[in-house]
Amino acid sequence: MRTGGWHGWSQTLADAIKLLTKEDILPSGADPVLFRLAPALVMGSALAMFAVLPFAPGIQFADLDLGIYFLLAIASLTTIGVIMAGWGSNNKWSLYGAMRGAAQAASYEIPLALSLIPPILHFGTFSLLNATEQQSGWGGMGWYVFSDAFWVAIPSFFLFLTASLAENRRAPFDLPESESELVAGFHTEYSGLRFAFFFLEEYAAMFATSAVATAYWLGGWNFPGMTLLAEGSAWLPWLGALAFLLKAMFLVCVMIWVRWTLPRLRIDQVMTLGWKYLTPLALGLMVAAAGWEAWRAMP
Amino acid sequence: MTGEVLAFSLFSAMAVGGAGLALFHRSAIHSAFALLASFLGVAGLYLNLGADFLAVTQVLLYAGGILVLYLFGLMLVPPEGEAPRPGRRALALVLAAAPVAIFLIAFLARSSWGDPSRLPEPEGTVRGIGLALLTPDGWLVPFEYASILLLAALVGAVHLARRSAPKDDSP
Amino acid sequence: MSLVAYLVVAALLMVAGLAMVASRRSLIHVLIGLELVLNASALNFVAFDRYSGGGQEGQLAALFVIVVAAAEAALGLAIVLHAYSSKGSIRPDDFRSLGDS
Amino acid sequence: MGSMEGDALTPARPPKPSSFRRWWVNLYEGVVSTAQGMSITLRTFFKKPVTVQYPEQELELDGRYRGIHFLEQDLCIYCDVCAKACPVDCIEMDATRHGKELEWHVFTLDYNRCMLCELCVYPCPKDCIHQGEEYALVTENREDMVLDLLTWKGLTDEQKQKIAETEAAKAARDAEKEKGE
Repeated sequence: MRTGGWHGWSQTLADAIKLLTKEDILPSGADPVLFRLAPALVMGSALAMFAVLPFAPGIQFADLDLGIYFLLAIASLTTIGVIMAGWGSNNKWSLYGAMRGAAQAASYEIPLALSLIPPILHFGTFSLLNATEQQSGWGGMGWYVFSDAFWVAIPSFFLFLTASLAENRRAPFDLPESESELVAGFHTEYSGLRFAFFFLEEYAAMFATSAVATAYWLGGWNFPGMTLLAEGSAWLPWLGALAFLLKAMFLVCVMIWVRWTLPRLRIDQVMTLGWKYLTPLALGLMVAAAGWEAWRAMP
Repeated sequence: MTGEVLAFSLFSAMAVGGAGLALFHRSAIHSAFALLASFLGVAGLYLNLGADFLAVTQVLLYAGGILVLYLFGLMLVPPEGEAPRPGRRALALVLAAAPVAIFLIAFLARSSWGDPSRLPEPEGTVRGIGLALLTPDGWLVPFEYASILLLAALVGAVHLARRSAPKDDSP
Repeated sequence: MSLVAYLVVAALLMVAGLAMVASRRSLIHVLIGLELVLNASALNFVAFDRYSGGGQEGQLAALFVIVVAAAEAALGLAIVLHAYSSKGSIRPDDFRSLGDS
Repeated sequence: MGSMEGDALTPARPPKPSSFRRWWVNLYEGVVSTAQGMSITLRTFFKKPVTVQYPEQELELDGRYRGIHFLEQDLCIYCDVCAKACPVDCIEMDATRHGKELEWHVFTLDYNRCMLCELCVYPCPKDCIHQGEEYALVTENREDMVLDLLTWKGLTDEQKQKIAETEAAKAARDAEKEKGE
């Protein structure tokens, strides 16, 4: 399995088995409770985000009124998990990583939430399902980025992607685990399955944020040619889920693509970007979106 | 035992247990993390009371915001110094907390607040809260006051933090 | 569940917060104790709101309590950090004078 | 994302614009440079990969690769020049001279120390030590890193024959000398 089969497809499987079977180490100086609790908290909150994602018509665990608000709240819990891991490891690199993670997550949560406001204003709902259903016009192409508010939608979409990169601790904002300075940051001391949990959390959170971007900006499960299907066709959930997953996975690929391209920022650059650039931009977009929606709603 | 009672017991145990752990644990960081359980328990109680928006706000602001802020603060300052003496804590409990607790619980036990025979069905509260906060005959003015309060707090916090960084003798 | 059950939980939270304010030896824990007290009061608001039937005034009040708590946290922590940088200590006992010294 | 305020890497532009204009310029440059970078990665993404699956495939080396040494022992004259030239002193050699023939005992190269600098190759008067294209030096302990460059040790039959011949010739010469006296 060294080269991992056709195009390396089995490499992930091999990695998972490897991580499952590796020794689970509890460093002698570590705090046993916090050290063990942190991966569970991080993983649990990442998985809880999936509860409100609308994958396809009829495929959603829970359609909450509060959909996206709930998701943001749950996502903010991972920050606590990161701090817990960093502190519980009793390692200075871990602690540095955790502090950076906390500062970064607290800073980027603001542009992240603010960049969600234009679509929330446009659709008038927190519910991801409702927002997706409102984008089914034009034969499945009535996405928010193609709507009459596209000039707000497109910048806010990129803003959301950038902020979610920082929120998920992905390159170029992966300072909490920057390996050239901090070994592996907050998960330096973790091994085996506990490390796998942090690893999986990162990718699960990436998928969840991509799915949110898909549901709010890229039309969710709506795809062109959808209207050709008969009303209530049994194919619709499957094709819808396929369209949703393709769009979300494309955004995940974009996040990985950013990782190939951009070098890691310094912590002061991260803070500058977050507070001086993204937050004012997000505020401006919020005002623009509110003005536009108010203009449109006028009789 | 209905689901509601079960949920109530679980969440109130989380809330009170977390608070107790935060009170008695010797390590500063541990008591801050115990507070997470307490906050989540209170969020669960809000859910139980049909206040879903409030529950999520509780998680978002307390667990994701305020607690992170406190943890950050705890990492920036040294630990409490010498371990707190158990006697001192017991004394504080007896002098400050116990009378309040006894008074409150006795008061509640003697209270005549009856429960309504039928509670209104819990429903989504986002719409109602949004309308109440943003209509002039609702809570618009307090809402704007709250934003001014937050702005003032933010400016004050930035000012304090900025002044502490360089040792600056100018008045 | 009855109203009093929620009120008892809130009372216990409040007592825990008060005891924390009185007994912990760091200003940050005093602030954390205050958060518990605020939480207890918000819980009371919501419980009364639910059991008085109809309306969301209690929830709105609780929302404002959370806002106040956020402001308190930001400002309180800034004060604590400032106090630490000027006195080198965050023990409440070390802050006895109001003067410049 | 590209150039940010206070970035040490970007040279300061001579006419310093107002901070509000700089904000927009920074924003524009950040977006544009990110887009440029992304387009470069995208183009590279669709190119054939340049990676080589090493144990199965190997790279073609050009002729000047400095790999593990090899010695043309029959040319070597035991002059010790290579060992003297070595900056890390990793060559060790020992041989006994029998007239012109050499009885080799040791010629080792310690790859724990060797940095493959090729300084031993240049001074060789007989051009008999070379660096080859072999580079995989993987062992489980340090002793195995000390490689023996000799192809044979002691004396070969050929050498013995030559020594015998020279000794016989010498003996014959001596005998003639004795006769002459």
